[in-house]
Amino acid sequence: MFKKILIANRGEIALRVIRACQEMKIKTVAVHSEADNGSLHTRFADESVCIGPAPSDESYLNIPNIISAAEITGADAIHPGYGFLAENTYFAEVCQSCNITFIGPSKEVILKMGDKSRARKAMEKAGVPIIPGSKGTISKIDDALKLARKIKYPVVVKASAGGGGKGMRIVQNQEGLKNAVMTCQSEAKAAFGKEEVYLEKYISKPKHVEFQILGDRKGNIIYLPERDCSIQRRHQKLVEESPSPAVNSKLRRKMGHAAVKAAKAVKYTTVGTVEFLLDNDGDFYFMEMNTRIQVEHPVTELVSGIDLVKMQIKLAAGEKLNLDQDKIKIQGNAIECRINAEDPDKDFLPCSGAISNYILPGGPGVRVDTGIYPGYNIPPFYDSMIAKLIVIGNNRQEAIARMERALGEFVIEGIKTTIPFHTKVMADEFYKKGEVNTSFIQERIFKQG
Amino acid sequence: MFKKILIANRGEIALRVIRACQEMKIKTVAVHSEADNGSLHTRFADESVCIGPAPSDESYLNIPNIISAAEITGADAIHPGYGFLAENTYFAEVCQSCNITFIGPSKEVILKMGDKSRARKAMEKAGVPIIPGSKGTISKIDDALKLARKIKYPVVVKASAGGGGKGMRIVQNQEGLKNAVMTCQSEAKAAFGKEEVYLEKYISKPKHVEFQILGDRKGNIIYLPERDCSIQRRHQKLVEESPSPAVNSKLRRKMGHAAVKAAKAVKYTTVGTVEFLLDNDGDFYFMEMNTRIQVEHPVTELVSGIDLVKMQIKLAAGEKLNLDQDKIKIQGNAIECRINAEDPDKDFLPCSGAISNYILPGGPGVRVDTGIYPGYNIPPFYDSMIAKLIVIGNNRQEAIARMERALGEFVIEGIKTTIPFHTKVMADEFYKKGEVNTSFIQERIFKQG
Amino acid sequence: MRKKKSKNSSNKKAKELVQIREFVNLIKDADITELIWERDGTKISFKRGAPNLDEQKELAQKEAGAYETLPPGPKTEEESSQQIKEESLSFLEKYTTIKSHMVGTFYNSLSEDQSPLVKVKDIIKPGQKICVIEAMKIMREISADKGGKVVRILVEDGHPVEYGQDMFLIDPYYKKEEASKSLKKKHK
Amino acid sequence: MRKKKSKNSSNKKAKELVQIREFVNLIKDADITELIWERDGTKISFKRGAPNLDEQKELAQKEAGAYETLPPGPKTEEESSQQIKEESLSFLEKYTTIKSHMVGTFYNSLSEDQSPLVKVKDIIKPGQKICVIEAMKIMREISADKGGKVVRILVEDGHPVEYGQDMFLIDPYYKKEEASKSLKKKHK
Repeated sequence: MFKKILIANRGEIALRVIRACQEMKIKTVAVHSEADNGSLHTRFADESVCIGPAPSDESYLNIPNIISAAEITGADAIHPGYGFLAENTYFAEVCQSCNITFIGPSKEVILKMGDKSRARKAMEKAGVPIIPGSKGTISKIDDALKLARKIKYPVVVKASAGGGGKGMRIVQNQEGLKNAVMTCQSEAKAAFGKEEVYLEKYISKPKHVEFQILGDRKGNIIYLPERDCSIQRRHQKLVEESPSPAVNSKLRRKMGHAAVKAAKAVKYTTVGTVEFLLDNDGDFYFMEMNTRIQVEHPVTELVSGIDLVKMQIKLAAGEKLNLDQDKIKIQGNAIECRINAEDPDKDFLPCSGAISNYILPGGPGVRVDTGIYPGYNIPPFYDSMIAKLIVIGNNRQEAIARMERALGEFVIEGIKTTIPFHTKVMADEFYKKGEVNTSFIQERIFKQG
Repeated sequence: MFKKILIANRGEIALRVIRACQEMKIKTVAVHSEADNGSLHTRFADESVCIGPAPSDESYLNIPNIISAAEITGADAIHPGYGFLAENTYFAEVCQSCNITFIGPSKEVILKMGDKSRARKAMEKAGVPIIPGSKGTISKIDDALKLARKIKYPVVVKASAGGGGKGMRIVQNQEGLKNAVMTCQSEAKAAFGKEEVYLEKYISKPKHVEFQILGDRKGNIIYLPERDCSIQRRHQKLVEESPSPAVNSKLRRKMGHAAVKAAKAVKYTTVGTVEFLLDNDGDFYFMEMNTRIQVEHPVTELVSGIDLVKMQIKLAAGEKLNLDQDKIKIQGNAIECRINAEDPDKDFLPCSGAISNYILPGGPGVRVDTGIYPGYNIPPFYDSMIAKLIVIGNNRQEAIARMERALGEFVIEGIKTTIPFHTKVMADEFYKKGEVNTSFIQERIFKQG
Repeated sequence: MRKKKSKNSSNKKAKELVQIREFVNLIKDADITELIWERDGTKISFKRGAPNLDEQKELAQKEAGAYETLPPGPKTEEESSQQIKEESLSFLEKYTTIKSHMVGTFYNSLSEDQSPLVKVKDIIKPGQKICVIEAMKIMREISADKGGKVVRILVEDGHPVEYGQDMFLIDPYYKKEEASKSLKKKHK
Repeated sequence: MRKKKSKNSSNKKAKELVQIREFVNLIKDADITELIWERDGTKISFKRGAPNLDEQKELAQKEAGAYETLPPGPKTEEESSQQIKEESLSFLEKYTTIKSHMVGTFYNSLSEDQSPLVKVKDIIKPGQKICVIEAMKIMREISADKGGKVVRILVEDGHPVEYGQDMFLIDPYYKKEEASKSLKKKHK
């Protein structure tokens, strides 16, 4: 096992890793920018090293200073947390060359899974369902019609050179397809100079369902109960829960096996997440794989009883995965709300400043992961997520009621937060019924006014 | 179900009940003394009523004002918490006569179990093991010798009129008994005017093991995994855990059944606790029954996954117990440390005053039940317990490591607390091995200096 | 049984008054020149320092005419709390209150068909019966623990009171002449 | 590879110095007459107000003789932090520091067999090589970003430095005459 781990991160995730290390009796080194001097992760770690000024590219992304900090403190491993350098192949490589264990996958695996089109090809090869579509561009309308019949309507015609919704046509039936291909081609030519278009199945209001997987160096890989992260705003997850109200035990097994297949395809040896889109027919499609610990990992910890960060550290140290797929049980329902220092009434404008009154929720089934404390001054340089409020209940209804009551107890004054926004989500009738998809926030919360 | 519950208590247990009610969508009324104006339980409840000045006998024990508070707010039930009026038969009676449900057992059950000698007789009749001894006083030395041979040495000779260790002689063998009876008789005559003595088996360094039981009005009664509360200082519990390191599954079943038998003997219809002394041979003896929710209930909640306060409210409302004894599982190991505003270096002298810096521990497996907050001023009028820190781990070792790290994160400045004391307990080698009994604090912690 | 009103509607006003009085005491004793308090849309701000002469004059005028402009009976909650805020602070400082020492339902008369024991502008003496509080179905007659002129009755008939709640706003320094004047009027 | 010392032993002293300097600035700018700071057994207390004449005189004497009484080299941690605390505040106020802009291991010379680049009492100029910092196995020569007389070297040879850590305590206002005196001595 490692003697000393340097945590190349800040805020709640740095604390999360320090907590795991302390419980495992591993020494810790915090690194921090000048803006984070005296923040909780520096106080709770055994040692701390200042690695640069406030802006992250000069501190938390400053690879030479982070590696030097590991060297001068004698750390034998680095935990990258999420964000910052967590999926940086160069950083993983430098760690390796300096004989410091990077707690995460190898550079090669990050590379393979980081590139979406490479990942898609690898998954297709491994037999993991991907969104069906044309292999390359389509030129003949007959080919398009044939393919569309095969993958079923609605389909979407996309310009190869497009992106972010530009040069895109959703087609509901055969009649519209010919026209759509032609329009899209001419639009694409006008906009991007290339008339190449391709065809893909259109997934309407999908659910975002992801599987936590764990792998070791012997090739053992298991999946844990899924997380539903459909509640998003502009592709930013806001609320996560486990298990998903849209997944029954049969579908769970099917998707879980697909997730394991995906991980086996790249010989995955640590914790990771396979993200799927799930449509209304119960069909699911590989979206991407995240090769790090995720923000929403606590919901899985609560329902599975497994400490994922400890597991991640053990696997990185070469330990064998001592969990049996058949013994993984779901103990209740967990929900996480990301509390951001943002003003929900001003288009989620990030806030910084000093926290005046501050009372944390507590009692049964409530977990808070946060780096803030009374009097803390939120610096304007970093991510606006300041706390994660996670609850577990014996069933989904109890979990929601518990989250409502915990949100009501959570006092953060001096800055605006997304607490009132989450209160609205929890009170929503569709949310209570589990009728959520990636359009939920737009359709249910914002439309209410 | 009740529409509105008045909580006749303060501090963390008042908050605990409010939390359960909020999750059950039941309205709450807090009552408070003038000293507790603005404290958390008054802020989190739907309504609050001031019931008197700071001293508890004029406020939290002021039955007319509490009942009036229920009447003016229209509360249909009163939850007494623990302490104060929780085991007050007169209060239970007044509630009944005012058509307000007292959330606890009937006056009759409180009476039966509140009187130790009555309870002992009822238990003996029901076949629950009690500490073996003479039925009444002993006069003939031959009777004493015969009885002692039967119940096995060591035995203790006690003056009937004595108490609290006075007029007591521990006897290790036959030779000492005659002398002890005579000395004890003459001492008793001198001290109390009566020379009556009785004989009882002496339990050396017992463990305090208690069982949470749940009963409904249909006569269904089940037990939950036991709590070990051996770590005490002057009969005050300081650390509690579940399950007990001294109890295996066979003994658990045996003791659990005895607890159910005890509860059935008095037709128990709510939550309660049967306390046993457990000796080194695995023999156990009924000590007493507590007819209320206990301070240490969260450890049971964590290992069983059952919300005891919600259950208590449901049972009081006449709901059927919908739990199956065979389905109760132990999910890991839980430990609770009672954080008191006391100075461990000054013989646990209670402290009052304002809290300056305050940081709560968090992260996985940590629960805090507390009524304090940053800037809170601890009034000098009430119990010194200000917080309960409870952790759960997958095994006892993980739970201890987690408690150590959570105690390390817990910052309460401005007053002295027992946090450093608990840190010592958790670090103790004997504690880690589970070798604890009611003499632990005296022998292991205080002797270390 | 007599008609009771639900809790919470009447004591908000009284609590606000107490709060303002606490602020006045705070600012009086402490070396503070300015204090702003904001919560739930209510804002109270105090300033001290070398007082401006014009302001002082205004204050004196207000004080002089104070009783006359006070509303005699209960008003809607918003109106009267607004009123309290607008009253000058030194004016409030000289008043005192009679508080409840029990929890129960407040009645202003001995029985439903009788007239109120006390009305605004009445002069009350210590020991005089001023209201009835019902608790646990028992009616208890409450006597004044201090005397003075009743400036306002802070609890409405049939409404609940909690321990320590202000029931009557009293002016203990009412002028003797005025007292006799008011008595005369009453007996006309 | 050159010998390194572990972290944590040397920078506590430097951090303490920075802290005291921060307090000085704090008390200088603010309208504070007394400030007491306590943590982990260390207590720093400052007082201000109408200064007593005797105290002022004492201070002036201390300042005048300051350099002479300063220890030339590094001391044990406890000794030197104690020393810093005892130094008069105005004395510390006029000094500045050269900070590290990287994380690594500090060396006072270009290689193990060479003499230190800078010694206490040396006069350094901006741009002059003052130390070497090793990071990721690369030796980097560090130049001074300001000039002055070296009052103290705050990091020991072979010890780690973090970003922003004070390495050299510099007197930018050293007297010219003294400067030449010291130079003469050096070249004897």
